[in-house]
Amino acid sequence: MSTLWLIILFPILTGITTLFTKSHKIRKILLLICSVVHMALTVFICQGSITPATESWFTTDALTKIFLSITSLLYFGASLYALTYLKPDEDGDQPSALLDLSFLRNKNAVFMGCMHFFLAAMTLSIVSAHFGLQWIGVEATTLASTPLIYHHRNKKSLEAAWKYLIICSVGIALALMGIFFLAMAVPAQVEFFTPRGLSKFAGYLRTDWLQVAFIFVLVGYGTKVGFAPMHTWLPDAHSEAPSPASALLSGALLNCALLAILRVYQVCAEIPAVQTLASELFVLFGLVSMAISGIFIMHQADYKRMLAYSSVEHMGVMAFGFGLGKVAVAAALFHAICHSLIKSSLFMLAGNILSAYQTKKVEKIHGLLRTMPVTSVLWLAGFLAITGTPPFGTFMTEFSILKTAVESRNYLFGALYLLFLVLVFVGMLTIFSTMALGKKMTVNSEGQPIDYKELNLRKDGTIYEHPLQYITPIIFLAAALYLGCNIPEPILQTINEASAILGGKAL
Amino acid sequence: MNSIATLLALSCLFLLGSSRLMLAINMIAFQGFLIGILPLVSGHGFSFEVIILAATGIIMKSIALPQMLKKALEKSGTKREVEPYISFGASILSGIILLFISGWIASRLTQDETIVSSSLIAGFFLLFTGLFTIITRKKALTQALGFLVLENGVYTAGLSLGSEFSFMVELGILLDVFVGIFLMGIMLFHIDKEFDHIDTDRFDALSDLELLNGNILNLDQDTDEEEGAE
Amino acid sequence: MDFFLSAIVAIFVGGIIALLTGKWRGVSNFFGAFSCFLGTIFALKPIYEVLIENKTLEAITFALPICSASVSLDKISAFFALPILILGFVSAYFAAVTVNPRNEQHPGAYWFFYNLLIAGMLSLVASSNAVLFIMAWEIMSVAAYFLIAHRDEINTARNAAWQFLVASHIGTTGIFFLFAILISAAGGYQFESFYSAALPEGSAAVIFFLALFGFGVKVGFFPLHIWMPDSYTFADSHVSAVLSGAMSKMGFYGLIRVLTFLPVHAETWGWVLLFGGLITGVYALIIGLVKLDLKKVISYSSMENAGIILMAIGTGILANHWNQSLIAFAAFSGALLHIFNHALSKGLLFLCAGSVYFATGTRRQEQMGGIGKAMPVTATAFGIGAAAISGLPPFNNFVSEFLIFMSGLKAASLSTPKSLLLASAILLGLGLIGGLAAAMFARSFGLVFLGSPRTNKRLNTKNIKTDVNFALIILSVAIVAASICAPLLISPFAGVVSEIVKPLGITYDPAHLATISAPVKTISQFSLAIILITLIVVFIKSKYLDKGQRTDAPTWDCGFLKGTARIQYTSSSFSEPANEVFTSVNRLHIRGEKIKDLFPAKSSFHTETVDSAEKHLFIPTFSIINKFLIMFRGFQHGKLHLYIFYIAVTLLALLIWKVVY
Amino acid sequence: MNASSIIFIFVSLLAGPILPGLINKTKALFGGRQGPRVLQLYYDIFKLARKTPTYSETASALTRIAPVVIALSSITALTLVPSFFNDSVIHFTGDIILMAYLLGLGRFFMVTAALDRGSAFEGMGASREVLYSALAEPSFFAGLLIMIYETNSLELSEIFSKLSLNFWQENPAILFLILCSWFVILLVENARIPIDDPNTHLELTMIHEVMILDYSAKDLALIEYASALKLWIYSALIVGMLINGEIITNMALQIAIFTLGMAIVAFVIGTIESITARIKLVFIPKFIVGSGALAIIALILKVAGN
Repeated sequence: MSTLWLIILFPILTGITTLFTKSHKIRKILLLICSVVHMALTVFICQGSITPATESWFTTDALTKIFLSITSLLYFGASLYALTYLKPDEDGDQPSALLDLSFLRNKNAVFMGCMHFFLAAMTLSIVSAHFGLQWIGVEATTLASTPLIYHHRNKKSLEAAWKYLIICSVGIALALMGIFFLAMAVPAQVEFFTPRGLSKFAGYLRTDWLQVAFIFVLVGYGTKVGFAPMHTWLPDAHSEAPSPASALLSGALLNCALLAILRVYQVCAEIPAVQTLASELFVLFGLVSMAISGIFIMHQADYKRMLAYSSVEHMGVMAFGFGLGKVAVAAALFHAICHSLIKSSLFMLAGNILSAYQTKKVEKIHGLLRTMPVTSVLWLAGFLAITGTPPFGTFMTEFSILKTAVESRNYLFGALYLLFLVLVFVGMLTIFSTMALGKKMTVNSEGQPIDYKELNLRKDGTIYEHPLQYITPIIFLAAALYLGCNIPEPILQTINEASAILGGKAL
Repeated sequence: MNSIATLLALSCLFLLGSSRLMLAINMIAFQGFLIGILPLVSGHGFSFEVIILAATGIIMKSIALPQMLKKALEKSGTKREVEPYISFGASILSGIILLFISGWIASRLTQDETIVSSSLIAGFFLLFTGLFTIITRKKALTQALGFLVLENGVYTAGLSLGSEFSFMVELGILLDVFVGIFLMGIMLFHIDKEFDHIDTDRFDALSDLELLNGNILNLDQDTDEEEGAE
Repeated sequence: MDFFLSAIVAIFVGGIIALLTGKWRGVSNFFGAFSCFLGTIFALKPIYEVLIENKTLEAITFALPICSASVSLDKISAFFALPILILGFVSAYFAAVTVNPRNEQHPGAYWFFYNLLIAGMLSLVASSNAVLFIMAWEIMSVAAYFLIAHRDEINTARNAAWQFLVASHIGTTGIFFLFAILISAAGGYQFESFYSAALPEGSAAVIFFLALFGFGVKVGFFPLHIWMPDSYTFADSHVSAVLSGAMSKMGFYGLIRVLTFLPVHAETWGWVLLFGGLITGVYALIIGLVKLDLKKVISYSSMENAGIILMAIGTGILANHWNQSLIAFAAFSGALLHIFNHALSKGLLFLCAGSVYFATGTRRQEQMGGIGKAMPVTATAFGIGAAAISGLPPFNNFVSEFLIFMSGLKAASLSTPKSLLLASAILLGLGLIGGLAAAMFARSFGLVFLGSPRTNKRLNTKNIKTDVNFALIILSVAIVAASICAPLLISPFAGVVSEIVKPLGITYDPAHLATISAPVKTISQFSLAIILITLIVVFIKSKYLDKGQRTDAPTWDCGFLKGTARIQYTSSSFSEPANEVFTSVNRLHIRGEKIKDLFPAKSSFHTETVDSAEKHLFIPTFSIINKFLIMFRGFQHGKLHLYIFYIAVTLLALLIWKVVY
Repeated sequence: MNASSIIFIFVSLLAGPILPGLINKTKALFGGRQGPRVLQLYYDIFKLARKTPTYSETASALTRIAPVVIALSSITALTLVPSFFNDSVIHFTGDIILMAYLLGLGRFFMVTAALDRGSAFEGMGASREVLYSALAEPSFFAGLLIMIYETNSLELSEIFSKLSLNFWQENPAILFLILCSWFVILLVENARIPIDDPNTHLELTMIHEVMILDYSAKDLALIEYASALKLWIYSALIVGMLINGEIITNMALQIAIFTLGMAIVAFVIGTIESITARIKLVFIPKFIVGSGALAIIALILKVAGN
């Protein structure tokens, strides 16, 4: 039993306690404590002071460090944000016939509890080296996050949650199939069913089974990552989930699933035949995802769905990068960091707008610059960041991915990549400018004049924004900006190690 | 071994053919039982862990889950699957086609193996049947069932490939599946409560069919008319 | 170099201070404008050193995430920094005395983006590294976007900003791609490494045309110009001055910079640039000649000048290809000189338009007239600017156009068919362009400032801002100076030219400088003479000769007494003959109802012309793209079954595609 | 700068206003009338110069400045014209461009000044003037191109001196075409029939005259003089183009031939004015563009020639 269990078990414990606490305040405190402790443990892991006893179950290699720190950071931000986002509500929902447990009455209790479980599941899927264990983790994230999506308990959220549950379960079942095939591919003498364990016996792995395994895993986990055309659950879930949850979903969860694919890819990278197949598939899915997301971001009527599709696009960008190999791998990993920071803050800002205007329709909102100064400025900054405008980090990564594409003479792919990026840019620009610019809004979604009192309006005509609502986005966006200008040495080293693991070059 | 595989296949065909949901659930329970005993007969010997796994598998898949689903069924008051996207006769036909496909794929995959394990074919067939059910049936319940079949398929294939993990992992996998179906069950209640039907084909409130108003690429504008400002 | 960097930093920091002190408008304005002034002062020293003293400043290197970038200032950069600094400073002054921010918003953001734009452009010319270049380019575009969108409560302004950013982003992809090719060929990000890059076969042409596309959007190369008129029109005037005077020049900078990376210039490129430029110029004038909006007219004129400059560059490339170093030299120096001169005069014109706007509250020429009497300084400045931009002696643009003409004449004297084609393109083309430009600006100048007011309510003398006159005077003086001291300007610019062609392994004979500056000397003497004599004679005439029994009378109106101001010629009627001639390009859209029966009811008549490139090329294409995109939206229909179906199909397809076969 | 060029300047400045007189005489001859004196324009100019100008009330300072600039532009342009078959006073590479643009400067001021009075008619003339001259510009340069192409020299005087007669003899077609196009330009720029009728009385049909409706006295004198000089310059160009100075060395002879040539040009203009009616305004652009087409055909012929 290594100390690593702690980082998984602690959230579970706090989660259970949360479920059974009545007071909203204590739950908030628990949430904060959990996230802080998790961060502390993460720091230890990244320092290398916590390492797995045996390499049979867990690993703390560079990949884990990157994704774990992203998750932990995002979770902290999300929990900070959740403090203001969740208004304490007295009435839970009606008791369900099967499980008449008291905590189910309280939406917030369930929500916060599941947040903890969600964290635990994600952490498990990140730190686990054993493929089976990792699969359990990923499946667990689905189970833990379904109640988060269903938090609002209305028809739409129910529909979203159901779709999410079915689609992701199916996908992950396929991934399990893939893992069985992977097990089929390994010779008997392999002691650890982990990436490193298999890499040791690269020579003895069986190509054909490995290929099948990779296809199954890619399609299966790809469903969870949101590669088109398996992405269909993503916009529904992200738009219906409460904003802290959507921030975590697109910022952290997708990365976990991506990591699960990368682990298998790590094995495939050892064998040229499979490696080429894997790269082809990565490029294929990357471009398709970017195309689909571009098409749906253009004319998108719902700004949270727009953000969701943008996640699809960025997952596509990363996949494209992994497929290209070389420097692009490092770039893609770096892109994952930047994307998580930016996208989560965008979701939080979307939450602010939603809670102020009570509508997700783009055309119902304009003149934000005049009503929500801080949020709207960050909103525009986030737009620039997510579309890869310098000096944000995303620019560097997207450009070096393009560079790699051109270097390896994939002119066509490079051109398509740029084309889709432009498509996304135009669509997003339209949406963001429609919302931020223009005259101050006077009518609400129903067309009645807005009662700015209920939006607790200030004297100068701006809506009151609680500091906790925008402190996290400010920090995250600032971080993304800073990463664009200079990557701190330790982060750079970790990224380079990770890309070396995946057979890529250093950034 | 082979007999179990055949039984599994038959149960699938039954599942495809039958419109009555209760029967379908019973079929699933039967499948659960078959898959439960599969590791025992697959000749890996009778270790303690194997027995435990088989027991939990049987309890979960052929007793607990079917019971819950039956509850849900009774509560929703629906008896049978009404017009699926593909009629039952056609479903059976396509089931047979799927059987051929899975046989083909399995043989192609294992062409350099000594034997084409029948349970691998069964696994593929279950998997495809599960997918097929989810795709063609309308009731949310049936989709849950389909998912269960799919899971069974994966499990069977896993067994047939003889790739067994350590005890803990296997247990974890089982647990996950269980919780998954369990959640689906709970949500079935909620769906029933919210929509007072469990037809997922009416689940299309969330779509991207509506466009953002106004011409996105608005190039045409009578600029001479409107005054800009300094 | 430190000075140049500190200039950039000063301007940027000034913008931030202005942003922070935005609550107090005076303070914010002061910091915003003063930092621009300070930056100009700082930056002039290194520019002087590079251009005049031929020093080479050591580059400053710093680290970026994916490479280490360095900034340096060679002659080309220094030259292109000039318009930025001049206009940046003058427009900053103009802004400081006029910026009247929306009441909801403090001017801080405004200054922040203004200074960001200037700083971005300065770092663009200074950057000698691909990544840094693109970063500066994007920052510049974004800052410009926010400046144009400053009046976002107006729909058209929002649309203009939208068009601008979309166009510039689409263009930027070309730049991304060409730099990606260069980087992968050179294996480095620094510009130095590009010179020795081993380009793969045929990629030089790809790079050139990508550059033409990417930078052509910025300079307004036909038909990539459609964003241009609106953006320049709906931005505030001093912003338009900077956009058109400095930012569009960055396009030329990029084009020239990329040309230096390419070892050999194919002949086709020259022809493309030449005739592309010709079409651009003529088209711009045909459309601009019938536009009713003052700032639109000026915007189209900057497109026209872009055409002239492109023609000159094309000539240079062709001449280099034919080893006619003198022609190439004349053409390139003409191009550079024209870039400089155009920046001055275009800035002046836009600022004049701005100060007219304050007085009248409109940009529509139909509603102006007789403003000159109320605003003599503005009128004079506009007159000078108009005469200059239509390339008339004694003003500076004539000198640069003359150099281009000269390269054409020299080409004619080569007496080969190709050279004759080149020569006729330049002589005939420039001749036509010059004539039409004169027509266009005579029209605008006459109808806005001369005659009598067409509507009595428009001009409000209280709104006249006299303190902007300083800015106008500076630029007018600069124009006159530039035309009289043209010979002095040529020698430093010649250095820039030789820097441009150095990578081609071409070195120009120093004698060429003498050859082309000899006529320029004579011309500048002419200019001086004309200006002086005119002043003297006018002085004498008005002082002594016009004395005596003067009986001033109303304008002769053919015996029709009491003619009102309404009978004056309007801008649309002025451009009517031209419209008749070019009607195939700019079809007139007439709205309004016919006058019927004996006692007609009140009827209206309205004519307008749209940019046919926009109407017949872009709107159709974009709507087709729209339809195509919308086709796919059924994909996300909300049916769970089919979502699962996608997954199944994907899986099967991959299995069958990859494994089973 | 040699003696002949100085003389030429003085001669031109003095003799400029004769040409319109000659033209009118010719027209009178054709009309079988006595007609005004040849020196009539001198009398007019002197008469006007003695008077005090009357300005429109709407006129601004531009109205007062414009005549000076217009006159100045013509005079400065004159210094670039080859004196009888020899060098011009000031000659340098591409001086012809400067000449063309100097005349353009005059036109610019003429037009803007016309708009200055806010008249109902003057704008009319202005709008036509700018368009027609803009269209005329290319055909002028096209004609020029051929000569440069032939002579390989970029100075006007040099071009003219190098244009040997036998070049014209060799290809008369080119000669004819260029002559036609340049003559049309002369007519356009100097507002002669069939483009414009200098002594029509209907403002609606005027081009040049309508722009100076509101000028009087000294200003009008300056403008009349300037336009006379302009006519002189264009005629001088045509004469210089046709007759080669190299073969005639004796200066007196040169002057004689030059004067004769100018007289002939004036006579031809007069003839054209008497035998043709002015064409419809709508057709004028086509007319001008057609003349440009002639020049371009000549160009093509030339290229095809070698």
